[in-house]
Amino acid sequence: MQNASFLPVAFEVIQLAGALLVLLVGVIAGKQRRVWAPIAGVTFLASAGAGVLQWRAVSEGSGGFFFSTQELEIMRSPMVVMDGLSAFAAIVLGLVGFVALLGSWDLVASLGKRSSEFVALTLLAVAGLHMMTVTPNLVVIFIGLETASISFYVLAGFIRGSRKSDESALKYFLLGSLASAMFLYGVALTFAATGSLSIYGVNSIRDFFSITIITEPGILLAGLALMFVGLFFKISAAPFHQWAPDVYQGAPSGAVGLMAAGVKIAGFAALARIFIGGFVSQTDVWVPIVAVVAAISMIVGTTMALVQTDLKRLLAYSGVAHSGYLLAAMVGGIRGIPPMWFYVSTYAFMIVGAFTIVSVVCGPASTAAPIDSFKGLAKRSPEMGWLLAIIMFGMSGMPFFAGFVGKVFAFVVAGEAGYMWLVVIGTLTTVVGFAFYLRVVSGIFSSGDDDDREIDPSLSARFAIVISAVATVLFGIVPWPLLDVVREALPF
Amino acid sequence: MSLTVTWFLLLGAALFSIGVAGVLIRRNALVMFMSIELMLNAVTLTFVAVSKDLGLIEGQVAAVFVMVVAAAEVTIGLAIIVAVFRTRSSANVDELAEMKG
Amino acid sequence: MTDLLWLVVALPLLGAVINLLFGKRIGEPISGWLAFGFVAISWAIAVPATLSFVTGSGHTETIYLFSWIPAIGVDAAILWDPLSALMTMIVTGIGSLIHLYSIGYMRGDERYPRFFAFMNLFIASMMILVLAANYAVMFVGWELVGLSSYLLISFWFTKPSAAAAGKKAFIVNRIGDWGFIVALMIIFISFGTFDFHTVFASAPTAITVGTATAITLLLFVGAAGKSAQLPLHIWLPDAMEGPTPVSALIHAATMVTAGVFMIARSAVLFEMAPVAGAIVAVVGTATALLAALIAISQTDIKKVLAYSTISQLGYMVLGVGVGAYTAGIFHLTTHAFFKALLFLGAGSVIHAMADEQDMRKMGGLRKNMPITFITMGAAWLAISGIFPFSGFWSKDEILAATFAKGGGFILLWGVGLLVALLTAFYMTRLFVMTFLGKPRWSGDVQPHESPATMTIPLVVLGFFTVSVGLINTPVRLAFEHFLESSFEGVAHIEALTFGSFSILATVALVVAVVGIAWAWPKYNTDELPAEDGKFWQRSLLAFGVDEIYGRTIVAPGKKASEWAADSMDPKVIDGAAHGIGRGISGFGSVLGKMQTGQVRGYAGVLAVAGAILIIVFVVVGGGF
Amino acid sequence: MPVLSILIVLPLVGAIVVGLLPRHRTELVYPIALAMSIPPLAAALHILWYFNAGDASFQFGEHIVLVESFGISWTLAVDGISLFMVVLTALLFPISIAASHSITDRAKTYMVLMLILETGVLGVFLSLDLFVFFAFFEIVLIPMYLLISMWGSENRAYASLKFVLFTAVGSAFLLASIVALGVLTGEQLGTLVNFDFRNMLSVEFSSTTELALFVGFAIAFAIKIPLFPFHTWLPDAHTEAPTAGSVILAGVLLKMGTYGFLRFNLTLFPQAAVDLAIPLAILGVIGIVYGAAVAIVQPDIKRLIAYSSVSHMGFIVLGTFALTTQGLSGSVVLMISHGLTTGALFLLIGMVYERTHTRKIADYGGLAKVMPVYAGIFLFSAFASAGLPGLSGFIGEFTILIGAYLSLPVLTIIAGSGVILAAIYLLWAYERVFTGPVTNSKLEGLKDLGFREVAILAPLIVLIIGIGVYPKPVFDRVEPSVEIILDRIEAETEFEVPEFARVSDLVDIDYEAEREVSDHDDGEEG
Repeated sequence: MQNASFLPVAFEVIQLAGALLVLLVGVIAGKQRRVWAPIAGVTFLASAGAGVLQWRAVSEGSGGFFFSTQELEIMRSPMVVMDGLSAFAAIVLGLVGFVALLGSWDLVASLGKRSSEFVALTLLAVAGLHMMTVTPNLVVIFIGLETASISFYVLAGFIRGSRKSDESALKYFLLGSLASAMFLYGVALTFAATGSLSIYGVNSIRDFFSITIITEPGILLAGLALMFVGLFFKISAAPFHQWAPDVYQGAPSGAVGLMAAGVKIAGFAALARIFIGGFVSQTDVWVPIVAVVAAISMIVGTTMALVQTDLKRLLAYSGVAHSGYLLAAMVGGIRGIPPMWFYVSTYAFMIVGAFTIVSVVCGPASTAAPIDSFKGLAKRSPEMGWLLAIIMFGMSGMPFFAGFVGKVFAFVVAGEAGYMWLVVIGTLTTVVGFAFYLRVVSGIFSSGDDDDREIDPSLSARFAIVISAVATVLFGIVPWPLLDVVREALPF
Repeated sequence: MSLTVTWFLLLGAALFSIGVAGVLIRRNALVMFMSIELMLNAVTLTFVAVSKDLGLIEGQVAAVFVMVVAAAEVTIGLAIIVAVFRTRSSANVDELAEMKG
Repeated sequence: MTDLLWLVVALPLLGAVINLLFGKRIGEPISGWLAFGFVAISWAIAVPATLSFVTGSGHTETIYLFSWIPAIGVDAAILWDPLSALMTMIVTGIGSLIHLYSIGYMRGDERYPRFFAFMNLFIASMMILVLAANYAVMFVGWELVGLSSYLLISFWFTKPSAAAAGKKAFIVNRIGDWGFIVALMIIFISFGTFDFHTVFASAPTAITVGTATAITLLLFVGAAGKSAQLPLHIWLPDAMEGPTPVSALIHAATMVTAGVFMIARSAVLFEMAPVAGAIVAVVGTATALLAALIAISQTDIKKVLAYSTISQLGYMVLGVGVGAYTAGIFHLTTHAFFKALLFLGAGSVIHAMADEQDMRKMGGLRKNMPITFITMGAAWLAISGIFPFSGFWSKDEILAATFAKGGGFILLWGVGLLVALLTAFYMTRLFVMTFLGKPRWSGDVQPHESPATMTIPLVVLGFFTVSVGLINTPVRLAFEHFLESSFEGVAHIEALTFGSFSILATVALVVAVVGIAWAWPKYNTDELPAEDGKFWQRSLLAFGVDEIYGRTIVAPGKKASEWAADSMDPKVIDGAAHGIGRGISGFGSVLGKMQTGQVRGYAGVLAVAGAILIIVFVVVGGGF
Repeated sequence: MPVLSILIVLPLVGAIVVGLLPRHRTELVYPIALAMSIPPLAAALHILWYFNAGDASFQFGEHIVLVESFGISWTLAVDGISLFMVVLTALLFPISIAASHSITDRAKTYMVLMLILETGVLGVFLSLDLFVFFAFFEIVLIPMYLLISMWGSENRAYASLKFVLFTAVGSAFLLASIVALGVLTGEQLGTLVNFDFRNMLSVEFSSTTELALFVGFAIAFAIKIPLFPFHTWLPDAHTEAPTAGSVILAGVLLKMGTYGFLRFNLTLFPQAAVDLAIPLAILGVIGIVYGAAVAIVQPDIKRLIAYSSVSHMGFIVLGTFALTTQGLSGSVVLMISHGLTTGALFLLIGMVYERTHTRKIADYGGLAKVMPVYAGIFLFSAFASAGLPGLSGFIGEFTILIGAYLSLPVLTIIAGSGVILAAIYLLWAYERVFTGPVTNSKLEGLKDLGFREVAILAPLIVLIIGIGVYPKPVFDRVEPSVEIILDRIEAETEFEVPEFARVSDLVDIDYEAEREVSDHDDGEEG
């Protein structure tokens, strides 16, 4: 083990430690949730802090590859890489995790004894998510993916005795496992083709031996395709998205935010890591295909969202569309990574904020959120009404809200790559998006007749929503600080 | 006709496909899950075969990891299936369609 | 002298603004006197500058005021030549008399200051029209007189008919204005300027006869609107809904003659387009005839005068159409006096009869209103064309010029004579029914002579009605010399010999006398003759022109608008938009059908999509 | 001093100040919001005053690179075209805010939205970076959407959504075109992407690319204007919007479309502009006639004025695509004028609506008897809208008609019929609302306009007359800017502007010489 150091894996270590501590304290302290609240919070913030340290180290030039298994540097089969991509992912995941935990605190509070499990799973999931971004080794990516997924399966079904929650968990589990298996088979085929589990393997081996051991290029391509399938599934790109609405709807509202946000962050970071940072020579193959998937996602996501009557499902479908826009950024290759980061990190805050509001309005354990229940929200709670409106505007891609910058930059890089047709589809589906986001906004400001109970969200939920909304507006009006940062958030 | 690695790869592919078919065809959640386990085993087979063929250790390490992950999935999966069975007293996934559209 | 001419426009405008803003505070008689004062001062300012033309010391000049629309090279500028001087005199002169008259006539009206504000606005607008040094500024005046006309016709807006009449006047005028605007477009594309001097100077070389014909015909469309020529004559009779001084000033003496003035102003262009001139002449004659035929049956005293005005305008248009610009303008001048007098006299009668306008309920007013009776008598003889009243001279000149053109114009001359006969007939009918015979009014009406502010203008106008014709007789062509420089470069019609002129004049005079002799005994009876033949009925309804327009233009137009508003917009355009929306959500619903909720279905899609992805990857990547 | 940035930020500062007012001090909202709308006006007047007339180039320029890797910069400047749009915006906002006295429900939010809207609109007219331009172009939707959907009348949900979706469809094409254009510009510059308007001028396109981009821009602006057949959102939006919303919508938001045509379509894509001038002018003319015809039969006075806007905006499009100096500068003048006259009309309708709560023409009659001052001002505005000479509308329409005839004679003759139809719908509406006897007992005893209401209308009236009587200062500033558009079109394409289509072509009238000639003639005769 050369280059062994704590920092590159600090995020995972802190998260795991935090998770263990929470479980331990949970056993000891029983129902005293207040005890682990600070532990979990500190864990997330410490993880984000570790991310900042990683970022500093990277910008000082001490990033690089760690935990290599081979002496031969050129073979490069390191287990961990510390670069802009992983460091930024750490920061974002830490912060999003923190905010999401705040947002789900109402749910945690209602869980009683099991709440420590919930928090620990959250911490574990985020650890797994970051693991997907921090390694060039495909198997480690798989392990991270499974760590996160398995945690999420449980979180989705966390409400005991709820038919919908169970259904959600089982669907997520069966389909998720299927997709994971496909991803893993992709890894195996890639291994078969290149003889390496590293994303750099295919190139480095070729460089070193001046020959290729790839006997059948089809095997490598099939492997890549299967890895795409697995990741497309995770980021819920159409047509691999069908699980998302059902799972989001059935899962407790307080838990969905993290599921939706975290998987997107890690999924896209992993896509960027594997296909933009790694298999460079296959770019010509996957770019047009990703463009097509992006287009399908945009179209399917927006049109389906248009006909939804449940806000959770609507957000799920809109997430499909957002994946489409993010994939449009991917089409731009390395140039697309900063827009992708900007987009996905702001989206993460928005979606966490949105689901937190859902959990505030419809209850943290709710498995349904009819849009009608948001009618007259501004009257019941002007604050919540406006915050939801801001988040909706942000998601719809209105300028001076964060969604705009990411989306348009994604279009720009797609345009640069020559995919103008994708840009046109993107802008047009954005309009369809206005239709359903504004339907929600209309409802907020209309005079709701049946329900005028005042809504008084808990401090933590309020805090989570306000942070999301502030981020939405702030990065919309003053995007450059974040843009400057994400410009460096690239894989090696 | 010697037993080259290609045969193992083909066997892996066949097992994987059978697994996928199982997921698609069977209605029982438990059997579906077993099909997924079959897929994972197909992967393991592929890993090991390639690893042996190329004389690399990674593939075998990967195989071990896959088994661990599969084990983890089993525990969670069974728990979920049991939970579903409790609320619906059925593990038939076709009845599991309250949420759609 | 000419340096102050801008005040001729500015003063009435100032008067209008003052009365509009502070009229209520100024109060009843003073605001009227104020308005009168502004117009009178305008007149006074213009007098010396006009006299300089008479004495021969004046010369045509253009006074630049300021650059108005630089993009099309339009400056606010005044063209001061004999023609505009004459018009200025008529407008401000008769205008101030009518202002004076109105001070008494409008007494007690609750919107008294407003009335004078509008009147002043009219004078200012008319002066812009008259003094304009280019077509664009002329068009400004052209439109603004339309505005004042609208405001004044519907002055008593609580009467729906008055409001409708004002609207009708403005809209019909706008139809004419469309022609004017198109003419302006062609003028600009041909000359690059609207300046009269430049246009007329370069017209013979710059444009073809075809272009000139187009311009002049379109200008005539505008003139037809303003001067109530066929087929746009329908607004003028309705315009009588306005207060009578308005009818006198705007719808008899000044504004309606703007069309004639405009044609005279564009004489150079009309000279280049003989076809257009002929069409103008024919339309003028037809208008004169039709209006006269309608006038003979009307029972409303103002309606008679209104149709008579249309008829006389037809004469003027005939005059300028045949190229007798001086004659046309001469008739314009004389008509301004006697028609204003007729209207003011009619107003005086209406005033005295407690707002009764039906001549069948008048009669025998001679004794009650001697001044009105005498002055109106003069006007009656003038319009009928009796020697030596002013109408005789001017009408004759037009008829003579028409005759002199020869060819088909002889026919027009014949129709003109017929109109002269009819004119004499219906004016006699009016005069006799009103002032002679037995009183037919009910007991509670106490007719009385009007106050001095009203009778003084009558007398002054009466004086001119008698005398003004003498300024241009075949013996002494002062008027023609006066206007000479305005019609420079326009070919003169070959003057008839004195002998043939005398013969024509005699014929006309005989016709007029016949007309009077025919009508006098018919109506100077105790019992009014029954006028209930088919002809009379149709004539009374103005031959149903309004109704025809309503059926053929207004109703289909409204139907088309309604179709657009009720079908095109909501059904076709919005229908398409909604259709797209429905299409998208329909597509969403169809996709939603695939979202069955069945895990196995999802897994199937996942597997199939994955398989497709593998195949595509391998194919695109060249794996096969 | 970055005047333009200050101008853009001032309303936003105002919005923040209003937003921070304590919740219970509702009585402060109106005066503070009004006060906060004055500084932008002052800044706009400052710009107007120090603007160098006769200078065709962009003035008061500011340029700060925002995102270098994406070629985005904060580039602001005014020229003769945007100058007046900015001043119009800065003027109409204080007026609309002043006219919103009756808004008591969530007044603070309302005022904040108004001020944010102002920032957005100013940004549209000042930005020369297309990315920033688009951001402002699009952001305007939100406050307007909320204004309609929160303070609108019965059918507001439908109308506000229709407004957003129609416009957003256009924006979709606009954004795609801007992205493509930015990429092309970047390629030309050797960087990756660039959105600076000034750099775009040097881009060479293939003819299909140019056509596609032109169409992309044109769809967006055509919907915004709105050009037939994209106009159906406008009547609904106007009808449902609160008074101030209608004023701003008609006064400045629609101008964003015509401004976009002038600034971007004509300048960036000269060849396509020449090729597509006639189809677009045809749509403009259809709009003129169609809008006016539909206006005639509208039963709702606000809808009527909305359709009249369609008609007027058709004139502007016709003038724009006539590609003559007169047409273009007339378009700019008509944009200003339409903002003033239609603004005044909507304010007036709002004032009477506050009293009667009905917009149905049939509910009125004889109003002039009850509210004479109101009737007078209404009639004045109606005539100004109908293009009465001496008022601002005429200057624009007349200049457009004269200028458009030079290149599109047949269309212009048809367009001329718009003046007839305008008289019909306005006067007929006036007749039904104001004249005749008072038929509706609800109208009796209505109070005439008060001092505050007259004061709100006064600046508009003064400007309508001022521009109508002496428009030269406007033309002096607009003409150089539109002439360089034509210069560019002539340089880039084979198009040649017709004779007299430039001010320098016009016949110079020498009044002194005329006098001498006449003297000479007189002398000869004498």
